[in-house]
Amino acid sequence: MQLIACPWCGPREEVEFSYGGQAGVPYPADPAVLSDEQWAHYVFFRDNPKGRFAERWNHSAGCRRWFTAIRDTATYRFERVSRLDDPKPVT
Amino acid sequence: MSSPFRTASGGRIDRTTTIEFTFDGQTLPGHPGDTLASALLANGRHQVATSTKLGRPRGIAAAWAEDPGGLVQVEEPFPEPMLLATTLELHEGLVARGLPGQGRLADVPDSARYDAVHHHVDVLVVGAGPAGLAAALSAARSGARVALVDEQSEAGGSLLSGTDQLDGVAAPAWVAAAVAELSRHPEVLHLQRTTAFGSYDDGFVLALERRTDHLGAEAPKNVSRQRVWRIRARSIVIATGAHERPVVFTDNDRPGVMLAGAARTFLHRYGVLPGREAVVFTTNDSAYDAALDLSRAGVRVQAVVDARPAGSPQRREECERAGIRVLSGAVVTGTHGVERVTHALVAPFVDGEVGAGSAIACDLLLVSGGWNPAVHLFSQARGRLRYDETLGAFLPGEQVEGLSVAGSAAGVLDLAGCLADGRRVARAALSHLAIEPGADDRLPTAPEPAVPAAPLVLWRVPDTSGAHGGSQFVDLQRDATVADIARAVGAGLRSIEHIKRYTTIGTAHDQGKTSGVLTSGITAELLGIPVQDTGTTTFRPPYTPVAFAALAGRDRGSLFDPERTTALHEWHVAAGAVFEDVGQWKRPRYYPEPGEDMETAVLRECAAARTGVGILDGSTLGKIDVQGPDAAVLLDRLYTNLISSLKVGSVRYGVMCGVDGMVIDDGTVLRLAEDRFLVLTTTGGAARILDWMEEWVQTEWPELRVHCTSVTEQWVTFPVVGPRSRDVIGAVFPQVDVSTEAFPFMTWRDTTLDGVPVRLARISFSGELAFEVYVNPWYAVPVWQRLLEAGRPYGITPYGTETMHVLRAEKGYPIIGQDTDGTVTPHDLGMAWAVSKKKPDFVGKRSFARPANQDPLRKQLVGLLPVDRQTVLPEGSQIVEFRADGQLPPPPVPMLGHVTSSYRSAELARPFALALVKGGRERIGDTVHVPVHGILVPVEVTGPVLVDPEGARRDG
Amino acid sequence: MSPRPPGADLPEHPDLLWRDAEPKRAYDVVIVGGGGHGLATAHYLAKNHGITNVAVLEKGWLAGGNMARNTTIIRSNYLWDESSTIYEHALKLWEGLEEDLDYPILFSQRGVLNLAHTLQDVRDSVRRVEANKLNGVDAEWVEPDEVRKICPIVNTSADIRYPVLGATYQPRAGIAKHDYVAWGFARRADEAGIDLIQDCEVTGFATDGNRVTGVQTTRGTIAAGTVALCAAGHTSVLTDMLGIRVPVQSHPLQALVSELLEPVHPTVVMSNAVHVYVSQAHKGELVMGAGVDSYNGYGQRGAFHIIERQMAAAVELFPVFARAHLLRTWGGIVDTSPDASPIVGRTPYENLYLNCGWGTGGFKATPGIGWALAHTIAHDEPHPSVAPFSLDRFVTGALVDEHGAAAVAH
Amino acid sequence: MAELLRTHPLEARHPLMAWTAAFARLPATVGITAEPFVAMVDVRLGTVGAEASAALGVDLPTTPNTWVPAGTGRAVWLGPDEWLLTSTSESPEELEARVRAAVLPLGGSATDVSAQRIGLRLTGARVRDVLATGCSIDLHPRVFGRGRSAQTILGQAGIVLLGLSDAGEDFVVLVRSSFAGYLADWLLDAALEFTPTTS
Repeated sequence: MQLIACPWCGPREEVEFSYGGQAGVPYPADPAVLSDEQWAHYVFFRDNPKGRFAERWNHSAGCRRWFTAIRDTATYRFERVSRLDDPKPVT
Repeated sequence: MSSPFRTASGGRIDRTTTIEFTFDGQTLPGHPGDTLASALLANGRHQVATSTKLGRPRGIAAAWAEDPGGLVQVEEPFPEPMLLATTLELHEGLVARGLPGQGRLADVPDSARYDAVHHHVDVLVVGAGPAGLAAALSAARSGARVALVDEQSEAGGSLLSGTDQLDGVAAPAWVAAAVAELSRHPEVLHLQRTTAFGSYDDGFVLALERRTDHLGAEAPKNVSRQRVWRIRARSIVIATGAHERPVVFTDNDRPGVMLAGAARTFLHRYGVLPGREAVVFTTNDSAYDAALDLSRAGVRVQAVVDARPAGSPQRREECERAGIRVLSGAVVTGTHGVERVTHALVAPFVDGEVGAGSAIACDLLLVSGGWNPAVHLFSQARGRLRYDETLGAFLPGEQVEGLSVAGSAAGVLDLAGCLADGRRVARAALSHLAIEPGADDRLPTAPEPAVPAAPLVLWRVPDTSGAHGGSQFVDLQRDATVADIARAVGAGLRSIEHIKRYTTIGTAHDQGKTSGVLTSGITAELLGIPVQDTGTTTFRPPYTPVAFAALAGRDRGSLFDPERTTALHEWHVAAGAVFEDVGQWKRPRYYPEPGEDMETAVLRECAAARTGVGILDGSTLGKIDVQGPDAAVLLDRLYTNLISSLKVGSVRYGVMCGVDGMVIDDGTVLRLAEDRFLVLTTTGGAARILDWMEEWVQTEWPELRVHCTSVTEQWVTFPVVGPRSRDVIGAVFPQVDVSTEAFPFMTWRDTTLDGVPVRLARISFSGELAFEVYVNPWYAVPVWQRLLEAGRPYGITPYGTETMHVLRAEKGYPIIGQDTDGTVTPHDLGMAWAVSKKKPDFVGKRSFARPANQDPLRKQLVGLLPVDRQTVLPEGSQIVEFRADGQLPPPPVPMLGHVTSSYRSAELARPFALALVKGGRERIGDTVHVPVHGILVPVEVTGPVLVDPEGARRDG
Repeated sequence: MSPRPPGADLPEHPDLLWRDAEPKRAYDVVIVGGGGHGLATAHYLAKNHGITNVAVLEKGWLAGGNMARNTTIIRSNYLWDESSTIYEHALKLWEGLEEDLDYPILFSQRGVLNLAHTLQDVRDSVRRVEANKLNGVDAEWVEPDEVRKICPIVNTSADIRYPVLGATYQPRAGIAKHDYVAWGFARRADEAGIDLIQDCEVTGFATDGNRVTGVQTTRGTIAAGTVALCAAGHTSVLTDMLGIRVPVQSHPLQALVSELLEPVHPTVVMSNAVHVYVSQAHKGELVMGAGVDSYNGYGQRGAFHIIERQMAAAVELFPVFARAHLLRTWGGIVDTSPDASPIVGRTPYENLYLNCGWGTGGFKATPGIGWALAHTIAHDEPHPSVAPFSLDRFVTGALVDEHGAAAVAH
Repeated sequence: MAELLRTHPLEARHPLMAWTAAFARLPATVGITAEPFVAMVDVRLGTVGAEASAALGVDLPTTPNTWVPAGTGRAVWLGPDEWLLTSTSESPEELEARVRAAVLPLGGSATDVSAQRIGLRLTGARVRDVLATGCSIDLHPRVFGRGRSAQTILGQAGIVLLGLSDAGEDFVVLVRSSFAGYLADWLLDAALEFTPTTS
């Protein structure tokens, strides 16, 4: 039951957001050259740390913008949110 | 009727009005302002029930939510299981009974209303006792937005249970003035009968307001019975007070054994004497107040038994002046009595050893082992607790952002201290929020606190009965004793969580309000480790039980989940449609005529579409407007087939896959302009596919100049289907040349109808000549009616989803989500033709190259024809190899696939099915078996297109 | 004394459960994670394979993770052959577990109803029932009037938002008492001489080439011949230490319980569309699971709006629950995999075995996976029932897609 | 069936017509009326400035969660590059064409969404209380006065909420048309508490 600070709309209830998992997993430039294993890692494998995690969130019931958050998966606390056009957040 | 234990005067009850209530079949009197517990005690009734496991009599042992004894079942006005007599406000017509173990649910639905309200404040104060009122006043005087919630029927908390004076007036009068002041601040919300039951992240507190039960028959029907307040507070002050802690001794569970502070509450607040002859057993000073007040009220206090070697010199003097005997260095070792305590067994207690004792007659045994701050909300918000050796209690051990604890909840146990602490904490919160405090923010003058003698931390009195703690009750609700804890420790358990599970202590209705800390203390004692190391079990919401219906709120019945409807919904209802739930949409499934069942109706509707003309409300299809110079680039990346080569004015069918290469959606794409497309999705896929597009555009390809906008409700869509559809469309839209040459298959045209823009498209999901009519839904009803009118000469027949499914299945068109299940590729569907070989990449393409995708035994979409030409295979049926003997072998039987769609076909005059079958395309012509109700039905595997495989009909 | 009232009949635990073992320097097998799976694996290592030089390392208290937090539903009516094989193996073991463990685990085969509310639910249900029958798993499709006979309090009226169109029914399914199960396994393992070591958190691994040689813990380094990870939601924390990537995500999953109630609910009811799964446990409390929180979380707590939605669904389907009370809520950490099936078997380290990704299915699999993992460790070869659940399937694409099988309707 | 088949003139029909009587029975403190149909266009534009203002004839608001009057209608912020423009003087086609022509050269797009949502006007001293039963936005007049807007959730429906008065007694709720019936029922249910009962 968190308040999540949409970088545009400000703090809104958690129910207005949808989760997009790990941030910074770009679509491969040329999937055709990847091995099956490399491709599998893109499709299925995501980090799952206990602690700080750079994630993608979407303010789906509001402005519908995707943004990046640094959140602690143990405490659930959001440390920082940033727009996608902000410089890449560092964990 | 009179109540023998009611005082002659005093208390907060309304003596001018008498309420009759029924308990265990007996009709008894009480007054407004009573709880069920106070009314029972006023009538001399202590025992409420017998215990769950041992069947021992149990009574009222406390005055509010911490009471472990007085569980009741309410029978009228509406059955409600397991409520505490101490928190149940008396009202006319209340019928209740004592509850031995399990509550009873009503067997009829609860018609009461429940709702929820969001509320936002600067400062939320939980608890309207001295600390909470002081905090709320300070916060209110600043002009801040404040909420004060308190679980009791009126504000005041402990101030209503004593004889203190504030600002020179009796405390309740000061409380009334404080409440009046709060009501004058426009930004203050003050709620009584409202229990804050959960505290969560970012200043979120849930509180349950009980709004109508206390009104009895007067309760308005249009007001919710209970309301969940969802409060977002920038700062929270927890002033929830403290629960008095018992001391465990042998047979400490008898009715008449009561916490000392509770007796004061019953006396001062409710005008009830909880007994005639009392013994008071204490380890600290606070119980002396109970002894003195009861004595003044006419109770014969036989003795104050103080476990401390020197007792409390000051309080002893007061008692002696009042003629009360004080036994210091003594303990209560046990009790006599069955349904009510008759004697307290009192013995000297020196250096932890119990000496020879004697019995003192009493019908009331008051106990105080100190105070446990009510840290539940603090702990729920992940505040860490620390054990305080002096108090023998767990206190808030750290600061939690936005959350502070004041008064006795923080371990401050004197009135002046609580008031000052409340104000201090509130002002600190204001300061943190950069809110200036109010000008006249003074504290009331409170009595000088006496300097108390140090309390003794005593969890249990050594058992001299020979029962080894077997009758020393720790958790009265679970009948769990010191002996049970000892057994748990003896079994090898060390963790307090294991002890809880072994003994079941703390798992009952009160969730360990009185037993939790005792268990930690006794366990630590048995293990010989510090209490801090034992810790407590985790505090979890809710603080007190909350009815399911209260949490369901208004999301019940027709509001349980939104019903989405199209602009034609009322027409469908009037036409007698039978509806199907498709996601949240209500879609007509078929339109039975009088006497028709579904099969007959669908055969009729299908025949109309195949031989005349039918019309469908297809408005639920998802629609996305994709605009911008790179619109085609985006669609090329998301569809498996090429979209960019589509000409303006034309339409193409496309398939979308996830990155794993599995089909996620399909539909048609209309190119409206070089830089503009109208994308149609499945009904269920609409929101998902728009999100999917947005996600790719925003997160992966922000360089693309393209925008996607949902227009699902901007257009209604009416497929007009069948060989006579051209006549209908031609009649309604005479400006349009509907000839095949001028308006070929898979193209669209814009026109108008009486000045209203209309888009027509030649798209067919049935194989028949068909036109889709798109129009603004404002005009849905008249346009639909124009089409019906024009179709009347041809017997135009509205049809629903069932007929739509039959028609498309006859043509082998899959429904994503019915004929696919997330494990199916376009190739599996026989749609390799829809997978571009020209495009270097599109979402999902790489996954097609994985080893499992090359497996020749992948399941492929095929048609099935039951050989008997009779059996409609149940959808979902499994398919097995043909068995010459017609018998299923014993399990496990290898499966070839399953039936995804199955219908009776008017056109084929036989049933048919679509199925996913391992290596299915290689098996066309084979006969396989489908077990149906224990019989193996032979079916022939065919290609998926069973009607008009040449496509001769699409142009009419 | 008055006759024993209802709700008083929970059997007592034994007087001796397990030694509070101190770690030795080395073991043949070290199992990381003292939950149900770890304890069951230890038991079957000893019982089936005579391997007893085993330590089970638990960072907190034994069986204090998901084993203490689940809703205790046991069933084997899964769609795919691979899934129903392992869960049915487990169910057969459940049927003899009370004797095997000599512990009153209160396994109650009261049946499970999985309700269907949409036509697609019906298709998926029939598909699963037919597959179950062919796999030898007891299953049947029941119409609404039969649903009402099996569980009279289910709202089977046609005028609710999502009417019950029928259900799948597995009569052999049921519930058990989770602590009793865990403690039964623990006591047996302890009796066999296996060390159950609590408050022993793994902080790292010692490796030599492609072998794990030992486990570093808050109670010292422990050498190991074979290591098995049975850490559920914390698996990634361990595999990160080893540099192995595993496609699991840890999510909060909440559950809740009511006060003790007179018997009203004789079976177990699950509904995906109207999200509910509920049973009435032995003492009379309603035990319910809520939805999975969407985000990754190790906090053993979730958001309350999920509970509220759960309550709405419960009251919708069971109108008589309106005035039952929520007594306690809690959360566990479920390790979910991309295809909603477990990941069991080999890892890049030749003597390290993985067991994770059970999502919401872990409890019901307990004896089955314990048996199969013990076999795998003892024979250094995946037991046939877990072979399809290799990590490798995400590379080849040969998923066991229990997710896909529950695809949304069109 | 004859009535169902009767030909009608092409008159716009409001999806909440069937709720008119129920709305009319509400007391003034919780007034609900269906807004007449207006033209609405969803505008997407990467950057706004003088050029856009000149072309559109309105300064699109760049402060999130606000709206401004725009001609006969409103310009509502929906996102950092998205607005809802409404007009009561143009037809949907006219509005889309005009706006599209204005923003296309600036790299923008415009889509007619006139029927995508319907509007409900909520007026009266207690409408804030009605909204608060299902809307988590802080609606205190100091926070959500005239000119404020929010895309959020009301009950279980996504909405665009517009503040029309600084007294917190006048709001417009825009809701997807297919949810209109649900939301109307939901609002009536919420208003029940403030509706005098006959008993």
